[in-house]
Amino acid sequence: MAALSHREGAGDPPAPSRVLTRREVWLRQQRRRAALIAASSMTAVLLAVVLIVPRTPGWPTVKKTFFNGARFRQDFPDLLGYLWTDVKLFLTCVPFILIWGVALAMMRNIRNPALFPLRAFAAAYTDLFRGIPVILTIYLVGFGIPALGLKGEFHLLWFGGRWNSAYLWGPVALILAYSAYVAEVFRSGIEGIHESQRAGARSLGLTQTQTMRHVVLPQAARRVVPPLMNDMLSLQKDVALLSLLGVYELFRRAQVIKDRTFNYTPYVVAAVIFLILTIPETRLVDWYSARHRRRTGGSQVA
Amino acid sequence: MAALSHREGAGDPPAPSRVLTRREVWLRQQRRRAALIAASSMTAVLLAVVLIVPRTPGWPTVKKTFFNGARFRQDFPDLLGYLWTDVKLFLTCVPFILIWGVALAMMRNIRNPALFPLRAFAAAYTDLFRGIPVILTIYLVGFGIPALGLKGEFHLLWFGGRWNSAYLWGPVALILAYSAYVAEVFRSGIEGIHESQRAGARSLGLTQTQTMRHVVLPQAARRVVPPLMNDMLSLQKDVALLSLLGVYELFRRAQVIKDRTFNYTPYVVAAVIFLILTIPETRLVDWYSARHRRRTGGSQVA
Amino acid sequence: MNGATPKVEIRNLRKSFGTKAHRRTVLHDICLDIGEHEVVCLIGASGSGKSTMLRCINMLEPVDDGEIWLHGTGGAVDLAEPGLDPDPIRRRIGMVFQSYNLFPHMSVLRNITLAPMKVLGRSAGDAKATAMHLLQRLGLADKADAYPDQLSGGQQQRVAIVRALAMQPELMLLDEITAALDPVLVGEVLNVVREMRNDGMTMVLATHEMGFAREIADLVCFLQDGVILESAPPAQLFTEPQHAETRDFLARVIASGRL
Amino acid sequence: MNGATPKVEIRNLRKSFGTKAHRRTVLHDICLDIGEHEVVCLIGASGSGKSTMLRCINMLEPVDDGEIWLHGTGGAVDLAEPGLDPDPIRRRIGMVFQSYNLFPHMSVLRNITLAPMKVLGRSAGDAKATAMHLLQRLGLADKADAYPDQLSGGQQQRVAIVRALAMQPELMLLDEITAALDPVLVGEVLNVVREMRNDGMTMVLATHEMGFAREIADLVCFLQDGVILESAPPAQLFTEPQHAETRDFLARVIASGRL
Amino acid sequence: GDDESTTTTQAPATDAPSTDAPSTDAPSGDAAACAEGKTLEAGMLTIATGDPAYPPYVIDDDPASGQGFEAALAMAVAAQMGFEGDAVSWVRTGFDEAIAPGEKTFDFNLQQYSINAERQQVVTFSDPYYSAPQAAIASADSTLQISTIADLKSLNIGVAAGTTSIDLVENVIQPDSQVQIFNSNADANAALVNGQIDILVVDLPTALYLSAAEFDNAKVIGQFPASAGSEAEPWGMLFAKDNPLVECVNMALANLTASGELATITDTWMGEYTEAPEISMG
Ligand SMILES: Nc1ncnc2c1ncn2[C@@H]1O[C@H](COP(=O)(O)OP(=O)(O)OP(=O)(O)O)[C@@H](O)[C@H]1O
Ligand SMILES: Nc1ncnc2c1ncn2[C@@H]1O[C@H](COP(=O)(O)OP(=O)(O)OP(=O)(O)O)[C@@H](O)[C@H]1O
Ligand SMILES: [Mg+2]
Ligand SMILES: [Mg+2]
Repeated sequence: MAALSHREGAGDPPAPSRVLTRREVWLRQQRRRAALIAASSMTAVLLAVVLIVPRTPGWPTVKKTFFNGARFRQDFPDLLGYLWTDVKLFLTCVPFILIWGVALAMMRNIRNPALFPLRAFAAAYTDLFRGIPVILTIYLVGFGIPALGLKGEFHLLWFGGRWNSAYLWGPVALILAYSAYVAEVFRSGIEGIHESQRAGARSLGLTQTQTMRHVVLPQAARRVVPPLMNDMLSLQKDVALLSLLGVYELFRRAQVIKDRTFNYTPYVVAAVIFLILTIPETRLVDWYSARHRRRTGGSQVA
Repeated sequence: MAALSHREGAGDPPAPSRVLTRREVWLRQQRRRAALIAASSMTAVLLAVVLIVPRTPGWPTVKKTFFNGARFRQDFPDLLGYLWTDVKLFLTCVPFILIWGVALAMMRNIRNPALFPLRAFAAAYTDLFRGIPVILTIYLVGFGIPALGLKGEFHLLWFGGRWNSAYLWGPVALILAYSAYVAEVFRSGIEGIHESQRAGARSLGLTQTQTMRHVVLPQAARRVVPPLMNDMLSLQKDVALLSLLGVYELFRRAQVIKDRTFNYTPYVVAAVIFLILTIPETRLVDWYSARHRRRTGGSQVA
Repeated sequence: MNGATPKVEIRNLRKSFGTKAHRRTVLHDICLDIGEHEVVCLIGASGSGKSTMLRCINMLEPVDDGEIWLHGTGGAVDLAEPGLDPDPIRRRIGMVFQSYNLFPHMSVLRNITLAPMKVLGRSAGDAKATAMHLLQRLGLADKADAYPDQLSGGQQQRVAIVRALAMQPELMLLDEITAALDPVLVGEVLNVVREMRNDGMTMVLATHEMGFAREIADLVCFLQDGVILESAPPAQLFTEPQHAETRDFLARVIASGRL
Repeated sequence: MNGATPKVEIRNLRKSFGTKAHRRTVLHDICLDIGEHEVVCLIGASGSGKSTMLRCINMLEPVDDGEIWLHGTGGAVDLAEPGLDPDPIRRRIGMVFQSYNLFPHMSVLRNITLAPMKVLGRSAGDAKATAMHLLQRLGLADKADAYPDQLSGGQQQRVAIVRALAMQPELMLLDEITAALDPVLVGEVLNVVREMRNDGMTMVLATHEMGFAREIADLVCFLQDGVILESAPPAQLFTEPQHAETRDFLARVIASGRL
Repeated sequence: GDDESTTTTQAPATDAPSTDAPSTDAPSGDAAACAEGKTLEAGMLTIATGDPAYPPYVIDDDPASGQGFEAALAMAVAAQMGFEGDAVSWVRTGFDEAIAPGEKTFDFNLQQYSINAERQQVVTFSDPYYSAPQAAIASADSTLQISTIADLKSLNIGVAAGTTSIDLVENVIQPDSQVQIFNSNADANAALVNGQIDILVVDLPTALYLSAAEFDNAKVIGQFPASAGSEAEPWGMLFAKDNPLVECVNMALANLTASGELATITDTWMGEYTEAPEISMG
């Protein structure tokens, strides 16, 4: 049998303007095909929607009550004016939720048998606050605690007021509830890191905390980005629940307009505003994760 | 220097009634200490609550409106009677959500460049339905689609009725929304499985589907149990949102009682019922995951 | 030695890693014929591209350019052809990875029987019997119900070998399959490889154990920086290397007492 | 050879795995003295307990019973004492794992400099200089910015070695550190190990390379089924083994051409 | 979470005539002197209503204008207590904000809250100022022929949350399929238009308002007779529990009754909202 071996230079051959390889040609074809499929299926779906929906008997009503152009133009700037309240509430809650959530996740991961009570506490906490509907937590904390008749003032970032303010207990309720969800997300991430990573870190003399901070959590956090985004997106919308406590925000505003006009267009407007807010977020996070994976990862199986 | 080696039998020494080793003594001590800490901290917290809370000026009111014994006894069986509606709705949605969620997650994981449109579709879908508040999805689907004026009947498990029924479009709205969340949870699980696992499976001749089914998904599913439970618990409570469409279920019932009596005890009852339902679930799932980890895992780092 | 008909013909294989901006070619225009029922050993420094070459043959890495013809029942296919369905090919090719790639959620037995059952359609009983026989042979019968994370390094490696063997492929790609094994087991694996060859299997091995290569190979290829510098039967390559670089490598191997 | 003062004294070490119902003891009443500045090699069949023993010395596995005395600045500590804080101990002990355990989210350089910076408080510049020097020495300078998953097996193993070396521990535990290396690199690692010993480090190596053990060890321990059957300087153990089992193992090693 | 009702609360069914004055023997006196120093903010009366507030109770969702039954009544009461013009401030509350225990953001709240014993344990009500019968509406193109309550039994019936219409449906009509409760009149109306419910039960003034030209998609089927009134629960103004201001408001109401001003306001705003065919008990 024959065995051949060529050597055309040890370094990389310079290739300023070369003929495409078979693979490159194929990749181009595939991309073109993909574009074609995408375009044609999009067109088909759009056509179907555009042709069928207006033929349904109720379309004029739906158009008037859900996709009312005049209302849209009027409500969009109106509702936008209330967005800042949601954003402020959201931004107030997020850091507390993340910190407390990570802390709870780490408590559940404690292995020292003497610290079992901490672990049990964290488990009980997550069970409790995931078990109770968020809305009930908001009711119980947001109406129950102020009803105790506390006196005084509070100041928290951009919010301030009396001790029974909805701007205090509302965020507290959300933090209590969402930290339980976020804790479980982080726990799944932490438990997903192979034990050998801990062994590697601890063998180098890193303490338990350093191991968490530099080795386990960074890997865990990256893995749980999608479910964490789930919770952040839910939170962004659940701040609207604080309207129960009297916070007047975007969603409440939409509701008021709807109840006044019997027209659902403000809800569509609210949905559009939320989408304008969230889609760039999710795209950015996705892009960032994909880039990190590409940079640090090995080869992908074809 | 000296080196010693004893051999006291190649097999395991039988140890029917032996003296405790140092480690066993220590473990016992630690457990006793843990129990002590747990007991004392619990007592301290309980004492604090029991002593402080009743001294607040508003406690009598809070007790009467949130923790009203007479109402509790009356509302508990009443509300329990409405639980079955929630459970039915939940059980109807879950299989669809899981199947559609996994399917979406797998679409996002497609690597064939020609199938890029599917991937883009799945990404757009999750972006859309995570971006819109669930409640808006329910409004838009639950009131919007029936408004198109469809005629006919439907039958789905235990539900049946007219084509504009809340029992049809309500679950559809929840499935649309929650499958987006669940898809992202599964995606994080799938992406967390190291590429070498795929390589191992594909090299054995397993197809893409078989690799997913037997190698990737089982590992992914186990890792994402906590965030998946998050979503299942949220769903269990969000079926209450279908009351917006007129479904008369537990939470709505609690509201009706509250609205009639201005007393929040029915909400506390609802919370208790949800906890009775969910805590055994979470404990069971946790126990099962821990057992699996113990059975298949290597040693844990001390 | 034998094998006038080639099993695999590699022609001008080129493979690179990295992004457009930072591209590093790790296999340069590799040409190699692997005869039917032959054992070909790839030797060379760490990082010279041995594993990458095996992965390319198994279609696990898309190649940049070149051809890899696999001959067998039903004619020849070019594994480097983009868009080729890999599944029917891969069931004819077995692979043992340098990092084992066992499935941690399955017991040893299930790791081994999964593919025979799902891909070849073997019955559970059949698959188990084959698996237990092979496990027995490599001294692992008592670990059938253990999980990969509960095994020692050498035990994991043996499970990986058994998993690939259980598929009874035409062509076997073996990446450093003796690295974690004790010398006694290395001898046993050597025997297994010999038997497989006699049963008609073709094999490509990447190995650092020159002794192993010398004993078993029909052809030894010396890789350096992604280039096959020299390939010859072991008797020739180890005693009269043609290339200055090969001589140098072997000299340093001998100097460090490893040949 | 030398080392009248022991660095590590292992007394009646016992270690088992599994649940109460399915308990398997993998180390039986191990007794061993490791002299200061000595190199002790653990040899034995795959699964005999070498890695487990190293992990016990590094407090990564809780031991069932026995004592492991570590001598050094500030007296002796018993590593087997339950509840002992492992952190100050572990920074005195380095370990290279059989499976490397590199951190996949960090570049090679960061893998190496993390512990010197966080544990020893080295400056970034210092840590980087040490790391680059060691990487250079093992032929990896151009991989400093790569990530573990982008490295070949042997490259990963070298990074693991460098990571442990960069901590300059008193005691080094090395688990099969040459398994994935080519013979030339094995020679280089041998040199590094020799230098480290001359610099005063104590080392325990688990290895399957008898040649390696013979060249470098002050003491070779032969493990079988979790028992140290025999321990002696290599000259003695490899030529006049006392135990029938040792003789048998060595005979089979020789028969398979691996000594 | 649930999207809690923020709607106006509807009135209970009752056969009490709309002219029924507060049945109180509270002494008429100087309500202004009484209110001195008892309001949330000195010199200022804070009145709450729903968001939005519907006609005929508040016209154009603008209570400060004093247009609409409750708006006009509240302004008259305020005037009695010495608060005129800028001294009256209107706020909006959701249902829960209004009823939750603890401090309130208003002196009193009126949005058709019906008085019952249980509620009175948590909040304090003024003397009643009105009560309205319940009525049923159907979508404009409905062909339903309803003459007796028995005709309703087989229908899908909807109500709005926070109303006592629920009691009427559950206790008197007792329909075959479960009552459907919606968060607001708007949602219930949408369900009615979609055919998800056949009829909607609300208080008669609201029913007449909903069937008015503005939305043009509902018509009144009929009002329920007095004998169907599950419990006659007239409407009162809502105060924080044991708020001393209630005395003064009651005093003002008594004065307004005595002077006939209450009857005038009622006639002005509610006069055209009392006419509808009656559904017989069958
Ligand atoms: N996914 C990847 N991304 C970037 N570079 C890679 C990747 N995989 C391998 N390489 C590089 O390609 C070269 C060849 O790697 P390969 O694994 O084939 O070496 P090898 O000959 O098997 O070495 P060893 O004997 O150490 O296993 C190495 O320099 C390695 O760093
Ligand atoms: N976490 C674990 N759970 C159960 N058994 C284990 C675990 N770790 C190791 N073992 C078992 O303990 C025994 C000794 O394992 P160890 O890793 O120490 O072997 P070794 O001598 O290093 O072998 P090798 O040369 O193959 O690396 C093996 O039989 C192994 O299966
Ligand atoms: Mg390799
Ligand atoms: Mg080992």
